[in-house]
Order: sequence, then C-alpha cells, then structure tokens
Amino acid sequence: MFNRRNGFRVGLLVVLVLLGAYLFVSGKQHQMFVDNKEIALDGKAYPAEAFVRVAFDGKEPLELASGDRDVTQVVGPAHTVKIEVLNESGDVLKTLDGDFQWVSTPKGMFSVPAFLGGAPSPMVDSPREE
Amino acid sequence: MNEKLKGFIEEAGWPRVIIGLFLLSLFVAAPFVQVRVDASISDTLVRFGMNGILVLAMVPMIQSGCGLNFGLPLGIIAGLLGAVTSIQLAFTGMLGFLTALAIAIPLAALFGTAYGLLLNRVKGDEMMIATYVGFSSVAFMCMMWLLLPYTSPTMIWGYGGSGLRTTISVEGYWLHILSDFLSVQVGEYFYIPTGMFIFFGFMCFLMWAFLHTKTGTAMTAVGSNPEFARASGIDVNRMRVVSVVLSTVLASIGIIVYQQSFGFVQLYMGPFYMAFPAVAAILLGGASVHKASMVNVVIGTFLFQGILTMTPSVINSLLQTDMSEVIRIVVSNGMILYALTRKVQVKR
Amino acid sequence: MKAYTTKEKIQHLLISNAVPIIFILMSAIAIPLSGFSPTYLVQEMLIRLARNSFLVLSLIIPILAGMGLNFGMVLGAMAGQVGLILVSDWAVVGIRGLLLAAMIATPIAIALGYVCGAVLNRAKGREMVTSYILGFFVNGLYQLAVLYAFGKVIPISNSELVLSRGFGIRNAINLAGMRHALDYLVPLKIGNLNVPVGTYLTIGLFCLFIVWFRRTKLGQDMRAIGQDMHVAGAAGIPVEKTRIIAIIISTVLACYGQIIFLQNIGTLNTYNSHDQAGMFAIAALLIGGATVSKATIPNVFLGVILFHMMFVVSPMAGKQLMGQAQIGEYFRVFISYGIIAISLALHAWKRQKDRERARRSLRGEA
Amino acid sequence: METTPLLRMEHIGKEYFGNRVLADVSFTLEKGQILGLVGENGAGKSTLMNILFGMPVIGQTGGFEGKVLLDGKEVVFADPLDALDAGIGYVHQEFSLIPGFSATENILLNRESTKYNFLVEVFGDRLETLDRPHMRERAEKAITTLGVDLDPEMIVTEMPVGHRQFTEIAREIDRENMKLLVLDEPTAVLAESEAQVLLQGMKKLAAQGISMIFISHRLQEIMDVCDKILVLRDGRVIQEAKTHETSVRQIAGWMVGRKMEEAAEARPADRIFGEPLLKVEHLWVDMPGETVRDVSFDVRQGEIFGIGGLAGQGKLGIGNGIMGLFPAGGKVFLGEAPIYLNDPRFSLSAGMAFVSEDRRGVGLLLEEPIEWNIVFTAMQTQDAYIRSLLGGLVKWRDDKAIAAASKEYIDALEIKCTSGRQRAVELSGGNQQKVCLAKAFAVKPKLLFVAEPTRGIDVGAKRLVLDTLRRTNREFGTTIVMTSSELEELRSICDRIAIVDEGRISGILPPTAPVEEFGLLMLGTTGNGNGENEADRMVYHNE
Repeated sequence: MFNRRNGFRVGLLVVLVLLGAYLFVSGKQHQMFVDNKEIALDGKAYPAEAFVRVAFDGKEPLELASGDRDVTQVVGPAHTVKIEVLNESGDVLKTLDGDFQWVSTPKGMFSVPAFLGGAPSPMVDSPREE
Repeated sequence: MNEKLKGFIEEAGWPRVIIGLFLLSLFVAAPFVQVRVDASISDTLVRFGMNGILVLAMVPMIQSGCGLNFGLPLGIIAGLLGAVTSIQLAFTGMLGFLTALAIAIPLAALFGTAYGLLLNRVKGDEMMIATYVGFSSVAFMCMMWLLLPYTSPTMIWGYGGSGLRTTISVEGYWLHILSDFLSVQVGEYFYIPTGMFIFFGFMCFLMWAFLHTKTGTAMTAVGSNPEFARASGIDVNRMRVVSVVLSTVLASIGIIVYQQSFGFVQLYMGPFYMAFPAVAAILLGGASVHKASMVNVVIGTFLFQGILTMTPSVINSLLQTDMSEVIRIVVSNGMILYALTRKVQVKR
Repeated sequence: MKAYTTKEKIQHLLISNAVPIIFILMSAIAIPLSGFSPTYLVQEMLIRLARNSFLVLSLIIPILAGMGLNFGMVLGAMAGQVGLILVSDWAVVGIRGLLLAAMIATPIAIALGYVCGAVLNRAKGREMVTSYILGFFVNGLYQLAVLYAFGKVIPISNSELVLSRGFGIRNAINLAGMRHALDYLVPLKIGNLNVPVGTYLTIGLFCLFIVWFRRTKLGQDMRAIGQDMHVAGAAGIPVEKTRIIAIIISTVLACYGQIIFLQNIGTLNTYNSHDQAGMFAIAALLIGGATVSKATIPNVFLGVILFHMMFVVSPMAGKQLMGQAQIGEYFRVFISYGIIAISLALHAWKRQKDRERARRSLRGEA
Repeated sequence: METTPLLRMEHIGKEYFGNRVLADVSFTLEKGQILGLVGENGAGKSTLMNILFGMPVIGQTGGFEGKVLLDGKEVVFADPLDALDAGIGYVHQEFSLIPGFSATENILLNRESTKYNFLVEVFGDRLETLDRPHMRERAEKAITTLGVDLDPEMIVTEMPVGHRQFTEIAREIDRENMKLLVLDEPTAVLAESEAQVLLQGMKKLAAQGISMIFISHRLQEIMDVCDKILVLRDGRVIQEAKTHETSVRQIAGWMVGRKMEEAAEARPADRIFGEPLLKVEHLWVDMPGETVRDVSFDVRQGEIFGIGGLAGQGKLGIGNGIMGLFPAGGKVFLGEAPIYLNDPRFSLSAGMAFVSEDRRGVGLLLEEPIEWNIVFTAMQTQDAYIRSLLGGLVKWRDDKAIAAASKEYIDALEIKCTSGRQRAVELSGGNQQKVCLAKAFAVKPKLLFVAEPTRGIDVGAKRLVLDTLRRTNREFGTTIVMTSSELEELRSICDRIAIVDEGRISGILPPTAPVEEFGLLMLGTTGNGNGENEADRMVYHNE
C-alpha cells in the first residue's frame, strides 16, 4: 500500500496543492483605495501632501491632490510603491521607493501620508460604501 | 407481484419507467402549484399532434436496420421548400397546404434517394454520417434561403429586399388548417386538434399498412437480419434506400403539419437540431436502435412532449426557475445515450 | 513488393491529400476576393494558430487508440470553463490565474474523461456517435451546474459574474485579467506583428509530448488496440482500461486547450464556447488531411491554418461575390459540417472497400 | 531414464450441456518431444487444448474432469494468460497479429523492452519508453532460433502469409520460460516450401528442449516431425503410437473408421436416377475460410448427392456459391438453363433452395415469428401468401394463409413451439433447424442444398431431420445436395459422396466404399501407398 510509487504520488499531490495555494495567494487581484488625506493613527497625525504621484508595482502612476481618493487594482500580497511628491508647478520635490505587505480587506486603503510619514503600516480601514 | 414488476421494468428499461413516473408526478403535482391541468393536457395534445409525424419518420429506417435517422433535417428541408413555395404561389387554405405537400414530397423522395445511396456506402457508420449530412444540408440551405428568388412580401426581409426571413408566418395561408378541422374546444383552456390527430392517425395507418405489404415485410427482414434477407433474394441495398426515402418523405410531411399548427415556418438554423427530439421520443416510446412500432411512436411522442410541456410550468412554479431547457437536453440526450450503450443482444 | 512509378506516386499523393489540396485552391481563390492585406492575414493566422492548435492536438490520442474523432472533447472544454469561472470569481489574474484554472479543471476533466471512456467501452464500434451525444448530455449537466448550482451550492462572490436573479452565471464572462496572459508571457514583436510566443512554446512542448508518448509502452499499447482490439486483448493488453486512459488524456488536454483558447479570446461565452470548440477542432483536423483512423501533428497545423484562413476570408469573399457577407458566414458553417460529413463518409466507404479487397486477396486464382 | 514428463494429462473428460465431447483422455509428453494430435473435426482436439489453456469457456460450462500436470505438478489455469505465464504457448490457426506493426513489434507484443524514466513513479510502468534496439535484438534472436528468413522490420500487412505464421511462432519463442508450444494447423496456409522451413524450425526447437503439440490434418507432416501421435475420435483416444511404427494409411483408418451398422441399413439396392439436373463446371467461390478453387460435378435428377471433407477445405463454399451468397465464378447449369452466379434471387427463382450451415446468422430471422421464417423466402420470390389489393397495386401479406401454411409445416416436421407466432430465437437448435428446412420446402424446390443439417442438434432431432430429407427425396423427387462434416451421416443417406480437399474435389465415392478410402481422400493422400513411400509424398507435393 505505502510504497515508493505511492509516496511519490502523495508527494506530488501535496506539491500541487501547495502550488495551487501559492497561485491563489500570489495571483489574486485586489481592489485597493489610495488616499491622500490627513489621517491620525495611534494618536499621531500625518498631514496630506499637496500633490503626489503614486505608482504601485511599476504600473501607471496615479496622481492625487490633497484630499483626493482613488482606486486601483493590485495583484498578490507583496507590493512595491514609488511615491513622488510634487509641488504646484509639477516639479518633483522628493521620491520615495518602498514596499509593503497587504493581503485583503477590511483594511483596504493605502494612505499616502501614513506611508510617507513612516507609519508601521500604510494600510487603513476602507471607506464605508455609501 | 414483485416478479411481475421486475419483469415489467426490465421490459421497459429503467429510464423509461423513471421518466414515465416523473411525468405522472408532474401531472399530480400540477394542481398544487396552480398549474391548470386541463390547459397542460391540451398543450400536450397539441404538441403531440405537431410532432407525431416527425417521430413516425424514424420508423422505416429503424426497421430496415439503418439506425436512428439523425439526418431528419434533410427531409425537413424538403418540407420547408414545399411550404415556402406554396406561400410564394399565394395559395391559401387547404389548397395551400396540399400544394406544400405536393411540392415537398417529390423533393423529399429525391433527397432521400441520394441520401439512401450514400448511407448504403457507409454501412455501420450511418448515424454519425447522417447527423452531419443533416447539419451540412441545413447550412447549405441557409445560403439558399438568401439566394433563392422568392419574392412574396410576407417572406422576404423588409429591408435589403432579398433573402427570406428567419420566421415566416403562415397566418392567412394555412394556419391551423388541419388542427381546426373538427376541433373541439371545451371551456377556455381545453382544445383538441382533431383534424391533426386524424391526419397523424392516417399516416400511422399508412405506415402500418406498408409494413404489412410484401415490400414492408422484406424491409423488416433486412433490418432484422440482412444476411437472411439476401439469402432469400432480397436486394438489401434497395430496401434500405426505400426506407430512407420513406423516412425523408415523412419528415417533409411532418414539418408541414408542424408548421400549420405552430403558425410559423422556421428557416435557416431552425431545422438544425430537430432530429434529436424525434429520436429521443421514439426511443422513449420503447423502440430500440433496431426495432420500432407505431405503439412506440405514439407512447414516445406523448411522453416526450408531455415532459416538455409539463416541466416548464410545474417545475418553474415549484422552483421559481426555468429549468425546462436543461431538463429537455438531459432527458432527450440521456435517452439516446441509453439506447446507444445498451449492450446489443448477442445475435448468435 | 512492387515499386511504384513516379506517376502512381503523384497520383497517390494527390488522392490521399485531396482535402487539403482543395482547401488550398479554395483559399487561393478567396483570398484575393476578400481584399484582406497579407499582413492582416498573417497576423490573424498567427493568432488563430496559437488559439486553436492545442484543442485540435487533443484529438490525436484517441485516434491513435482507434476510437475515432473524440466528439467528447467538449467535456474537457466544459471542465476548463468551470475552472476559468471559479478563477475569475476569485480574481486570480495573469498566468497564475490560468495555471490555477487548469489545476482546478484537471480533476473535473479526469472524472468526465473516465465517464466518457467507460461509456464508450459500452458502445464499441459506434464511439463517435456516442461521444457526440454524450457531449450533448453532459452539456445539459453543465448547464444545470452553471445555471443553478453556481451561486447557490458553490459560492460566487463576484456580482459581475452572477445573473441578476442572484445565482447562475452570466452569459458572457470577461476574462480581462487573464487575457493573453500566456500568449504574451514572453513578449515578442516582429514589425507590427504580435507573436504569441508563450502559447507557441506550450504547443511545442505538447507536440514533443505526443511524439514521446507514442514511444512509451502505453502509446504502443494504444496503437495495438487501435489496429486490432481482439489481438491486443489476447496478448494481455488491458483493452478497456487503455481506451479509458486515451479518452482521459484527450479530455484533460482539451480542457487545457479550451483554457488557452479562451485566454486568447478574452471572453468566455458560458453557454456556447464549448459547443463550437469540438466542431471547429474536428473540422480543422480533417481539413488538415487527417482521417478518422490516422492523424499526425502536421495535419493539425495545416488544418488549423487552412480552416481558419477560410473562416476569416469567406465572409468578405461572400460580400464581394454575392453582395452579402451573410452568405460567406453560412458558407463557412456549411464547409465545417460538410467537411466532417464527407470525411466520415469517405472513411466509412474506404473501410468497406478495404474489407472487400482483403477478401478478394484471399480468393482463389481461378 | 526415469524423469517426470513435461506434461501429463490424466483422464480428461468434458461435457457440454450433457453432451459428452471428451472421455478419459490420457497422455504424456516428454521434454523436447513433438506430439502429433490428429482427429476429424469435432473429435475433441480443440476442447482438449481449451482445457489445457484454461479457456474461460471451459469454466463457464461446468469445468472438466481429470487432471493436468505440468512438470509433475497439477496446474489449473483460470485464463489463457496464466497458461502463457506457465510457459505454454499457442499458435492459432487464424493469425492474431497487429496488421500495422512490424515483425519485431508483433513478436514482442505486450512484452516490449522498456527504459525507465521518472514519470513512471507517478503514472505507472506503462509510461516507460520502448527500447527499440533491444527489442530488435530479441526479435532477431527468436527468428534465428526458429531458423527462418524474416525481416524484423517488415510490416505484417506487407508480409507473405508464411512470414506471418513465422512471426506468430517467433512470438511464442521469445518467452523466456517457453516449455510447451501448441501449433494448431500452422501449415494450413503455407506454401510447400514454407511448410518445410517451418517443420525444420520445429525440429530445431525440439532439439533445444521445447516440447510441442502439433495439430494438423496433413498426415505426412505429422509423420515427418512427430515423435508420437495421438488419434482422437468422438472424444476418445483411439490410438497412441510411435510415429515410426505406423503409416499414413493406418492413421487415416483410425481417424475415420467406426462401426458401420447405420450405413448398411435399408438402402434400396438399385435406385434409378434421371438426367443430370445440376451441372457444375470449374466453380470457384470466395467464401472466407471455405474457399472453393476449382470444382466440377454433376448431380442427377432424384439423387441425394453428398459433399464431405474436413472443415476449411471448401465443401461449404459450393452450396453457398451456387446460391449466390458469396462471390463465385465458373459455370453452373440447372437442367439446361445456365445459372447466373452472385444473384441469390436468380438461384432461388430457378428452383433451387438452400438450408444454410450458419443457422442463426443466415438461416433465421431470430427476432421474428416462426411463421415469417417459414414463408419469407417463398413470399418474396414467388409471391406466395400475398393478396393483391387495388388491382395488384398493393401486395398485401396474407397473414391467414401464412398461419395456415406454417401450421402444416410445424405439424409435419414436429416443430416444438407454442405457436407459429413464437419468435425463432426461443426455439432449441433442432427445432430451429426444422424451421430452416420448412423454409426451404416452402419454396418447393427442384434442387435443395442442405449444409450441415445436423450440426449442434441432439440425436433424436438428427434422426428426424435426416428422415425428413430422405422422405422429401422419395415422395417429391426433390434432388438434394447435402454437405456435412459427418461422414457417417453422408454415408447413411447419400447415393454418391464427393470429398473436397483444399478447394477441389479429390474424389467421388459410393457410400459403400471402405471408410479408409474416404479418410485418404479427406487428407489429400490418394493412392494405395502406405504413406511412407515417395509416391504419397509426390501426390501431396503436387497440390
């Protein structure tokens, strides 16, 4: 019953299941809100920037003025982000590259100020749907 | 008692028993879900009359050993040509109906002869080839419906000006010409298309009579054991062609009867899948791939059409969803599949 | 053995390749009529080759095992679609989504293939018509599942997939997240032409698999069974089991083929995509010069190109010729069915003739 | 030297449905010996071999009596594959080769040499790839052992018949533990030179210690290669003898000889016949397994003409060919009128009728009522039992007349059935045969062909069938051509008996001729030699 062959087969099956789980997690596409509003986390306030350009996973950047909120799609749990802070005339004031982990809701909003301010996690509660 | 029941089930086959019981339970359940039984029965009867002859068309080819006539659309096309031409000639009433038949039957005989000659060359593979002969003839006629020079304004596309419509109403020509003959209307919901039944009965009688003639007997023998028939001096190939012609002609008559009751001539892809319900119905009636009788036709058509009528109304009221299409697919194809996979009784 | 003259050889070549030759001639007439530019046609063929080849290739193994054209391949296509629906719901995208869809669909395809093989073992000698009807039958069950079970028994969270009544899958599913995920996995552009390299690599791998498979013991057994079931059985080859394996392989491959097909198209027609898969694949294979009993890899590629060339060109050619594009569209439908009918008939006829000839060779010299 | 014999079969007996086909058969076979197994068709040879191989049919019909010992140990095979594993090979009369495979592939069918690859671990051994060079090596070795000239890469369909036979034998030789080889008429399809090569090969194999059981009706071959012979008749061992102590003539006598009481029974001393009714000139018939090559004979009005011979020699082809059931050529006259061959209807209309040997395949409409079976041919060829309606436009089947007519036949032939409406498939073999006869009688033929009328029916029914034929002949003057494998039957009823061998008539004898003469004609060895002299061999070689 339990011989070499069956060992291999069970092993393969386990590998396949693990691969499936990996694909599921890493390939899953999520909806993520991106926010450029002042926010208070753990008693600390992070002010909004006047104008930012945010690009996730090297894709097309989003441009957000202060108080703007947008939505985008990201795939998988680990993401890179590149934020450029701009002034009114469109010049890049500073650029920040970084990465963060995010799996799923309920915290489905990426707060640019929190990320720029170096909060433990940039992810905050999603806006309630009206 | 138990033995008797067992014997009956074995005789009829499980699928038939199950489907029969299913239909019965539908009729029983109908009043409880506010479905009018009389309207349902009336519907079933009308559809029974409409489809009967198409199912009857299966009999000759089964009897001669050519198997199930999946090539039925070929005959149907002849019927369509008859119907369309009759409308083009603007004949109305019984004259229109008869004209349609008069044009359809010789055409069907012609198609059937060619089709029969083809089937004689492919013995053993008739069914698959018949299916595709049917399909390709329908596709071919799709082109023809666009090209043939019909001009009657009721039939051609309003815009563009050429090519026939997908559905042509026979109202004003020969709508219900058979159905309404001696028809009985009871109350608001109950209607018996007596004329159509008489015609169907007459067709069954002709078929029955044919099987009692010398040629019919020979045909049955060919289906039962072609070697025996050959040893008795029968031209097996000729008998097979005769059966195919008969089947095709019956199909062409069947579709015209269907149209006069349904009210429309459906062209283009309309006849595409028409063989399958007919095949399923006769198998449901107890025919096998090698043997069929008038009883099989009548019972099978009734059961099959009963299910088609009852499932939408009853099941839909019961489950609040329309499952009729799915049930039709599963029942009809399941029935054909059952017939095809039944172990053929060992002949020696 | 007598040597053939050149003339006889050419004659033989022409006769045995009659179908592809006719199609080449037809294309030669129709292409100029249609007025399509060569670039457009090449691009179109490149795409269609990627899109359809895998499905067509899945037909080869049952032919090897003597079971004819596997009309039951639609079962595999349905399994693939179930996988894609689930993956769409879970919003797993890209190549990972495709892989996951394939992984989910595989066990379903194996189960369906097993059922199909077992049914066909009960209908030896009429495998084709039986697998054909089985396709319809399982289509009913598929609709039952997709229309009623999905959203009720199997949770579907994505409201875009579900019919407005709350359960059942919508008619069309947008596979935007997976579109071309395999095709352009390895990006390559030649001039204006996008080349779906990823898919070609997959197809190439699969061809290698077929070549390799024919050299295995199992492949050899299938060839033996395909030629003479009784002799193979008498030699101890498990005939029924091997036939089931052949159908399972075909079904699983058809399932992958359908996934590849749909990632290329980008939209899943829940209720008809699989229907067409079988018919087009079979017609293409036959146009490529294959028969019910013999099919090679070149048949597949030639067939896909010729069939789809006609497919692309005929509506326009019809329009130019008859003034109606509709004619061309019906024409290609007619050709698809007609070619299957003719091929089947020719094969059956040839078999009958062969039987007679085999008999005649035994006849006394008198 | 005391050794255990390789094979010992002890007191083997077998009944099929109360019908005894083997009784108390015992023999032994030493290592490296060749045993010739001879006997007429139906003598029990094939049943004996079926028992040895454990064919499922034996188990399904109630097993057998006695013991089979291989190397001194009792063996019971449930399946022919078990017998193969135990080292017993079988070369069939019909080829069991895969047509599109090469010799190598066929020789190693299902025993191919394979190479490991890692996929095996998951999907099982069948995914190993074939090791073609090694396969070819093995095939060549087997071919060399057999000592024949055979290209290992040649495809079966392109091979001459002899090479196919060699391939088949090489397949058995390749088995590692092959100890015993059964060859069932391996030379029947071979040309003379090929047969000689095969016989040489057999001797070589025997020298290597492989034992063989050789079944053949070419006695000369048996004499040439076998160490001893075993003669079976009616399921019993008639004689076991060393080959060098016997002769072809003696063996032929053992095979067919039996007590002749029945044949001597009430035969009118001198029967007078009319003019020749049937003239057959250079007839050939392409009937699979029963090819007729060149046959000429006359049958006279009122005669019962018998055609005998071993199975597969073509005796059945004659009737089938004349009746148009198989492609045929040559000239056939009924009276003065020529018969167009290949047209059953013509033959029937000319006044001939046929009772087929293939009762269930050709003779009957199994699924239809007895009535139909009886009247069908007459109805279709002579418009009997037909009522013309509408001025001849409709030929209506007259069910009443049919019922009446079939009732007569059912009574006359004592067909046991519930009614004429009973389906033919439900009848016993004997009653089915009577239905077939009734069908032929209903045509009221001038000339009646009857093939194997008593095959597979019980003794009582046999008697009745033969009596019916005799009575028809005497009362209605119907000329009968009867084909049968049972010589006794022919001798009991026929006026003259033709023996067919290899598609030709090897001689026509009166029924009173000595039984040995028939035996020699059947075996294709005419002349008076004792089978060991050159003259015999010459006749044989001439074929």
